[in-house]
Amino acid sequence: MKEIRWHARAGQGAKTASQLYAAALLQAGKSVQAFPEYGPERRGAPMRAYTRFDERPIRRHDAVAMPDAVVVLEPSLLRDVDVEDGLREGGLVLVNAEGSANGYLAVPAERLAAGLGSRFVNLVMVGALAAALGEPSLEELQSAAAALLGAKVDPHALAAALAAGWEHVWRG
Amino acid sequence: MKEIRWHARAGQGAKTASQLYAAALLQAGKSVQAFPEYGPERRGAPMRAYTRFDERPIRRHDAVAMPDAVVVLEPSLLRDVDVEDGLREGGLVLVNAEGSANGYLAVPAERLAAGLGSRFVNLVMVGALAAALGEPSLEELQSAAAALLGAKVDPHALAAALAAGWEHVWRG
Amino acid sequence: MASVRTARLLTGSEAVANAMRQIDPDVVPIYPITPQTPIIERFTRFVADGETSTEIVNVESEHSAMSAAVGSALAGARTMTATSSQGLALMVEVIYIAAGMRAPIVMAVGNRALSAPINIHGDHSDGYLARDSGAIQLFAENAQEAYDLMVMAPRIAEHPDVLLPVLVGQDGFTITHSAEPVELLPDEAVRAFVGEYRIPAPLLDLSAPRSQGMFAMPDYYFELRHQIAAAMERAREVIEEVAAEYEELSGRRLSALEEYRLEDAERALVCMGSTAGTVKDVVDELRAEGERVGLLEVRSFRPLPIERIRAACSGCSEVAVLDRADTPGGVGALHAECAAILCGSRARVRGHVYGLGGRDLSPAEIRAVFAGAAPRYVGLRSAS
Amino acid sequence: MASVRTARLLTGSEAVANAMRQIDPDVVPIYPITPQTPIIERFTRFVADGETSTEIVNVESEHSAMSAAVGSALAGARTMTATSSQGLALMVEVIYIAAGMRAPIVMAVGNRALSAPINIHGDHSDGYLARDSGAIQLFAENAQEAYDLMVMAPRIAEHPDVLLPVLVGQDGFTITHSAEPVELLPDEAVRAFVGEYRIPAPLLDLSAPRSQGMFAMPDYYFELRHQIAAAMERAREVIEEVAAEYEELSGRRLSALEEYRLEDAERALVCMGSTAGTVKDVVDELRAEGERVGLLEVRSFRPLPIERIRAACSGCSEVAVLDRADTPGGVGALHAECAAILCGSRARVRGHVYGLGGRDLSPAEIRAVFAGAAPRYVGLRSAS
Amino acid sequence: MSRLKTLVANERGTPPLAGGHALCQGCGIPVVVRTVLDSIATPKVVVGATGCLEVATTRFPGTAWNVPWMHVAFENAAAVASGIEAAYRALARRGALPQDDPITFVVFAGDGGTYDIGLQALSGALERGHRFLFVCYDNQAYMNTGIQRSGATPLGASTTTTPAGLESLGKMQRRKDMTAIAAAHRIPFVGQAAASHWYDLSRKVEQAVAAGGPAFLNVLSDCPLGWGHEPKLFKSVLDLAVETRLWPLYEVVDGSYRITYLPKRRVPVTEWLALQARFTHLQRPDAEKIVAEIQRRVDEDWDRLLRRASSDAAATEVS
Amino acid sequence: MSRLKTLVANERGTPPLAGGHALCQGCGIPVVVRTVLDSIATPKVVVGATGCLEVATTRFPGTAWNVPWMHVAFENAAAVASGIEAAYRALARRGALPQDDPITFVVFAGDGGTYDIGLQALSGALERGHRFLFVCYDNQAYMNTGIQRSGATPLGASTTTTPAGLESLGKMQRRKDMTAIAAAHRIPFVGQAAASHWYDLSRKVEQAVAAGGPAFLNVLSDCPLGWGHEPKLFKSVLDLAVETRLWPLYEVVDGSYRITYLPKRRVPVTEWLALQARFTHLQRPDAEKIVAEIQRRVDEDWDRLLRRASSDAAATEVS
Amino acid sequence: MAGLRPWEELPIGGAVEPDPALRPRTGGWRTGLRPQVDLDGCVNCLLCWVYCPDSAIRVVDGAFAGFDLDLCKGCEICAAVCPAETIAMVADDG
Amino acid sequence: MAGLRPWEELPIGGAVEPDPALRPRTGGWRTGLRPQVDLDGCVNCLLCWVYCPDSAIRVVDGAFAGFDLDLCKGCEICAAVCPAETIAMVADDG
Ligand SMILES: Cc1ncc(C[n+]2csc(CCOP(=O)(O)OP(=O)(O)O)c2C)c(N)n1
Ligand SMILES: Cc1ncc(C[n+]2csc(CCOP(=O)(O)OP(=O)(O)O)c2C)c(N)n1
Ligand code: SF4
Ligand code: SF4
Ligand code: SF4
Ligand code: SF4
Ligand code: SF4
Ligand code: SF4
Ligand SMILES: [Mg+2]
Ligand SMILES: [Mg+2]
Repeated sequence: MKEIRWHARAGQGAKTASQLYAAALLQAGKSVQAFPEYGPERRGAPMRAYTRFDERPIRRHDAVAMPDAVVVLEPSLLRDVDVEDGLREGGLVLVNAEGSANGYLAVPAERLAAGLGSRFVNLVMVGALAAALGEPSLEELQSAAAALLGAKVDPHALAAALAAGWEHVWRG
Repeated sequence: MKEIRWHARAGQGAKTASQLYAAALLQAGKSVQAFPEYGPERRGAPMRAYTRFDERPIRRHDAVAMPDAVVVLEPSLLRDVDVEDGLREGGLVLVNAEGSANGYLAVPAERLAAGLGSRFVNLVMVGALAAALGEPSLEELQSAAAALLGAKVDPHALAAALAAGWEHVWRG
Repeated sequence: MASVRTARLLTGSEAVANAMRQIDPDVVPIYPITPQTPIIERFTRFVADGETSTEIVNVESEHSAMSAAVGSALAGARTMTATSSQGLALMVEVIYIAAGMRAPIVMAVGNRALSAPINIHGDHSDGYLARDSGAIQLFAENAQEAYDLMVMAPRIAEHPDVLLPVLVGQDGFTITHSAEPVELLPDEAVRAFVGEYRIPAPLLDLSAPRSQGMFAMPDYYFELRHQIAAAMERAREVIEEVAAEYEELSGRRLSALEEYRLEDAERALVCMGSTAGTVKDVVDELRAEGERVGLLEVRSFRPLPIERIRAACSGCSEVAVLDRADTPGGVGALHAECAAILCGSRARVRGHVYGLGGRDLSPAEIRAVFAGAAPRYVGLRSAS
Repeated sequence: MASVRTARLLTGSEAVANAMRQIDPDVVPIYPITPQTPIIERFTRFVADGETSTEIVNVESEHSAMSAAVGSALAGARTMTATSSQGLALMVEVIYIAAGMRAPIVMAVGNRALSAPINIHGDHSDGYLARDSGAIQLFAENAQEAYDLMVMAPRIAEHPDVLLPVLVGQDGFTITHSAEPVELLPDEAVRAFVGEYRIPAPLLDLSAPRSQGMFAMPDYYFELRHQIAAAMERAREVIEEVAAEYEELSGRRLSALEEYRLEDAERALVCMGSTAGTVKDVVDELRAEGERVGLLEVRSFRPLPIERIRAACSGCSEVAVLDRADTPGGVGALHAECAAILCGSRARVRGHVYGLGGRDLSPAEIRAVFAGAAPRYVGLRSAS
Repeated sequence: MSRLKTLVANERGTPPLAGGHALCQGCGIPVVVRTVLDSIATPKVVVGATGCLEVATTRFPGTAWNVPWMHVAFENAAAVASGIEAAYRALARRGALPQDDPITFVVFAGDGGTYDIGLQALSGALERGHRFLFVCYDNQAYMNTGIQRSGATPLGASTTTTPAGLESLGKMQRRKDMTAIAAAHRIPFVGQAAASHWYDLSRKVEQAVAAGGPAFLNVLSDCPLGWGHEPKLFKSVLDLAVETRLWPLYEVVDGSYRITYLPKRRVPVTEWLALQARFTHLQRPDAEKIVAEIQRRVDEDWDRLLRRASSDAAATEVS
Repeated sequence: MSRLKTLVANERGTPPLAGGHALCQGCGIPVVVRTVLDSIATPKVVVGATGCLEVATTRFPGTAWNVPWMHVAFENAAAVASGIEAAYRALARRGALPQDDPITFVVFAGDGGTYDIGLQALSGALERGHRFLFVCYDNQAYMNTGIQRSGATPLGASTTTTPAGLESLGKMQRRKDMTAIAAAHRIPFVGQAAASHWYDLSRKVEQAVAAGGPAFLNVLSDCPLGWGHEPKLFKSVLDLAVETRLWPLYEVVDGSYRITYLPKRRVPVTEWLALQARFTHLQRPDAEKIVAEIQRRVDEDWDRLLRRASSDAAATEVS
Repeated sequence: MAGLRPWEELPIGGAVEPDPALRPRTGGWRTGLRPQVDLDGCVNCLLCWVYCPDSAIRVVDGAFAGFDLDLCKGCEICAAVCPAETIAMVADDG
Repeated sequence: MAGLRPWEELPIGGAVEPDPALRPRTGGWRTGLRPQVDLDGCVNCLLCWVYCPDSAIRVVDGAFAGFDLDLCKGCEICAAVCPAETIAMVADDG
């Protein structure tokens, strides 16, 4: 089983990211689980979400204590939040940031999204994560995004954002 | 233990009678219990009350199923209600009525009360019951009535009503 | 049981209203419901006549009665109220909250059946509904005990180690409306016994403004709510301490558990409330007939005197537990909890449900229970 | 558990909202409360888009939600609603009434802790509050089961021998807000499975005017209320009948009780809801380590499958029962009832309280429970 | 057919509420119930809140009701009716009603079940616009449980929870103006009526049912037991409430006030008070102020009502 | 001292509600709370109903409140305040208060906790005459649970329980007029205000506290999340509610209506609707009727308000 | 509780159809007086019918037709409201 | 949940006294912009203070005295209401 933790501010789409990533993996034949962690704090406050996936059916419902990867959608969180908390040995930390960020894998998602004229920083990071972990494929991501969000948003915009993140990491 | 059942219409003072009788016995050193049996029906509907007394402390709280005596404050009830229901062998039935009533012990309480210019048919019947059962004494009854009801009603009127019933039976 | 000589004839309601008069609480929110109504009626008459100086709050529903009580008790005022049945059901949300906020409210309960169908008579369904709430629940056997427990209640509720609501239950009609000999303590003795009202963090203390009734996330909820369970544990001892002190004052000992002729009993019956009195008579009869039977009268349903129940039944081979409330599709509360307590002992534990909605329990039926000859639902009219 | 290939990613709330869409109930009174709100939100969106023709009643409180549901269900319309926590507490009075009036209402519950302190996360306190009410209570392990039970629920509720409200519980957030693979049945299959709504005495049948919700004195209350307990007994069988039929349709068997690797188990753990999934993983691990352990997952809390629990644990020497709700001053509900059921068997029954207000239960803690090394309150932060 | 003939005709055969119920001798409630239900020609379905009416008509296994009748609890009659009405609409839409007749839904609740514990459910139902007629039989106290004060209990009344006593002159708050509160909900029809004025009441029922939305009627109903008067004074005591202007008869149609009965002369409230034992203590010298206050408020409220009615009438004329 | 200086002075040191709370960026609620509490010179004790304000200010173990504050549940804030106020009076009478300062009791509840689930407790408290100021911050929906319709939600608004959809144009009922309902209780002071009009609000608070009995303030407060507008439009969107006459500013003192702000010109409601995403669907052609209906009701209500105010003013002049 | 039905025989949810035989004969509640009419004086206004709380006024073919003494509780309202003053309360001797 | 207190150490009933240290530093919630004032233009009307939802306007001796960026969530209301138009939203680079 693999476990991902997503950090963001409420309203930045971490829940969507966690679900989209799970939905794509589900299409890819994995068993998955995605859930957010809410508090009473409102838009702007730090929050978390999680994705779990495995070859075998996932039955457990305990908290994700030791994630295999951490994705930080909002760089300012690095100030207040210990994003490495519980991270497994050798675990991956992906941060939406320019250049390098505390030695974490930086993805300039803000800029990449802006470059596409979109707000989908979260999707860029999902693409980046998939590339970093090697699964699911970009196509699976894109088709899952179309199914999950396509009713409200142009699927091409979704696909582009995912691709931008994916390629950024893939190309290294 | 002795058990009394009182029959009346709601509003005719059966509850007061059951309590007054108990209060007097309490003064006389008995252990006592008095309780009414209510339904959703209103003033005018048939209802019952009970008095229990004993030399030993009364602890039981079950229903009175087999009374030693039954007092009927309202003669018209004889039409609708089986006042003898559960009555113990040799048990006494006292009815507010002129002359004789189905062979029960009749006490013309209505008339006796009216003769005193009072409405205390129930007290007349309490006096009658005490005389019939031989306890408590008229004095105990009267002093209990003064304590229980004296704040609202002239104790002399109470005493007179009790005496009227008591004497009617006593004199036979 | 009152000594008959000095006792007055009072119903359970009147007895409790007198206890309230003597305690003279600061605030009493009230809402009528049969069969507790005579309590608040008698009590407001005391107020109207200037016999207490209580602030009556005539609320518009029981939910508001308990809500006002929480506000008042935590503001810093001794607060009591009363309810029954649907009233308790309507306010139960706030009873849990009162416990969680540690509001030492004392509430008289005229225990009554729950709808549907609507019924105004006695059973313990309403009390059972609140059995997880964190409120202490005491059940009186008769009018005297209702009075005694009501006088003890503020001392238990307000004890610094407890600080929980206390519900003093008496069976609807069977106690609330039955006149029995009741001995009242002198007014001053009661005032002295209950003492001043003190809580650790009164809201009206402006020198230390506090926020009360907080929002707790999973990081703290378990710990905050656990205060109640811990306070309940302590309440077991506090109840006995208060009972001992009350015995000195009154000569009457109201322990959380009364063991009646249980010393060498082979068969025991467990029950609460007014039924216990009837059972005592039956036990005496059976003892006279040579049967080794006894009664375990649970006076404190919450906290349940677990260790004492275990000890009391250690010698028994059969224990019949009587629930005056039903648990459709499950196991009766007192039955199940006694079973859990006695699990591993040599006792066979049986459960019976009886007396719902004021159904009478006769001595003959109690004998059948002792004899193991009673059906699970005692007193139910069945075609079979 | 859904087969991953054909499943969609849905939260428990979405899964249940889809079940409701497919059932297309006549009337759905709603009132928001976390964590069930996503259910009614998703469902009203279906209505707004014309995907069902349900009459939504946007009531002003949960008390009214259940009251409107009783009126509607007994008028003759298939009726569903949803709630959580304080909402369930506020309406609990009317849940008892719904059961007594035999109203087959189906209610989704996003189980959540009760105040105070206020907390929006999962535990079973709200369901426990209604454990005597006469409502059937089913607990789902995951989103798929929440869907499945919701589809089964009308069949159980409306069965002529049952006619009781059915509460379909799913753990707040852990299921309501977790997206998992869920396989939906075809819409028509669900419609056909649940069939038409039929009750014996619809109020709107003018040809036979009836009075419903009567006043009952002690002469009839016990008998009238006993209908519920009798219907619960029958519900035990009905649940299995419906489960069998549902299995034919879906390939998934949702029995009142799931025995997981219990065949030759020496030590068993009993629990409900989402925790069961985690426990299964731990059982597999321990089995792999050679330990003879198993799980008893209770899916039907009411009616509790008493005989089956007894049978399932017959071989065990240790049974640890996990209550996700506290009973301060008493014995946990599932613990006590299992103890009563297993009393006399060779099993030692232990009780634990865990997970209040969303507190996580980790595999390590579950191992400790199996090992007999866990404290009574598992997961509680304590100084000692 | 005259209105009275219509009422008689509507009750013939199986009257909606039959005699042989267990309400007190001389209770005003059945007069209200009969007049209301007899004024409705369609089939009726009745919902009741806990209270004297419910308790005294439906002791299992007997019932005094010949129409479909439902009771769930004390505080939720309007919510129950909402559910029934929603079911009716849902089933009608699906063509699944047991029969085609249009049904009128009527709720009966006492003042306790309307002003106090039932207010919220009522208010919600009014806001949602369910089509039913909610009738409050207002006997000014919780009578079923033995005469406790309610939000409808008038200033100065002695009840068992506001007893007159050595240090008390009865209830110390004015009554809630429930009719005005209902009117503030801006539903199609709100009316205030009295059991003593059958014609006015019957006419209002007819309007209410025709209004095409939620309607509320507040009907003063006497309780000989709780008010402390002989049953036979039923009409006198209610008439005086109307004549003293203590209980004005009026209606609010689509938000506009209209007085439906104008008392001839100013009768002092003392005449009304004097008939009832619950006000006996107001004859104490220390109660003079209270009596004056009661009169002052009656006058003030009446003046405001006149003002509303006349400005609304003027507006209607203009538009 | 100018009113503003007074507010500043009252907040100095430890402000009743401190910054560092977790309400959304640009939420109107804290503006209401600060203006209300800063307008009160005495010590204050605050009671809160469940809702955004409560949840976002009191996550254990932190609190944003520097004054004594209590929350019990969603539906019972007025009842809790009744108990606290009764305790205050009881303790004062016995000379047992911790200190002598007179205390002002203020309740904050959202529209859900006021119009809907909290209405009954509020109504009861008003009838009993407890001395507190009940402030409804009316953001026209249940925001804390994610924007569900309440009795305060206006006609046509899309919420998550009245979503606009293929077959839905949002909420199909008009909003409850809670201010009028409170006014019908005939308490000493009722006011309608808006978070955007601080001076008017502050003045009303002062009057309310001085009124010597229960007082009710209904304050329109925006929710950028639920209304769907940028936070910075806070004042514009509220101003427009007032200018369109959709949310008139007025007060009812001892039963008499007085308008406290007269909009200059008739601004069509469409201007207000256009600012908010919750009304976007009203631009659909099939929604024209709804928009017209909204305007019609605004006009009708405004006319009625004017009428009440002018006839009450005339009466006051006469008397 | 002899004669009462066992639980198995009760209607579901306690819903009952009306059965006049199960209604109390409230005529027995009268406490001394019963109404008596002098039909000669009756103007058939039916106000007695309107205001009788116990449905104890018989109307046949739209006309006043006497009292149902099985129901009449003797409240005297009919006598009080009769504009023709043609109802009197008399001793209730059976 | 390291660093969280055990149940024995929590205040009774969860009643807490205010502790500013436990309040979230909501300045972090800003999403790109922060307010900046041109003090020259400020007329000290304090409308920004009145309407700031986050108590992030400092007032010293009755006069506007800048922003508390630890609290300011960047809602732009102050900029919108300032009658002197002397508050601007600028990039939040710190
Ligand atoms: C929740 C709840 N609280 C209290 C009661 C008790 N109760 C039943 S009826 C009633 C009084 C009813 O008063 P009202 O509505 O005025 O009707 P009336 O008795 O005058 O007919 C009360 C207090 C109840 N049944 N349910
Ligand atoms: C009895 C009960 N039902 C439902 C809830 C869930 N709930 C909490 S706050 C809230 C909405 C509050 O709305 P409102 O009063 O308008 O305040 P706002 O959220 O807008 O601040 C709801 C539905 C609850 N806490 N208690
Ligand atoms: S108590 Fe009053 S309202 Fe109730 S039945 Fe008797 S007279 Fe009627
Ligand atoms: S949801 Fe709306 S009301 Fe609630 S905090 Fe956010 S902006 Fe304020
Ligand atoms: S009220 Fe008198 S006149 Fe009129 S119908 Fe009756 S008996 Fe005849
Ligand atoms: S006395 Fe009363 S009950 Fe009898 S007929 Fe006349 S009005 Fe009816
Ligand atoms: S609003 Fe503008 S002018 Fe007024 S005090 Fe603030 S910065 Fe200065
Ligand atoms: S941007 Fe918003 S939070 Fe920041 S100071 Fe201005 S008004 Fe306050
Ligand atoms: Mg009433
Ligand atoms: Mg709101």
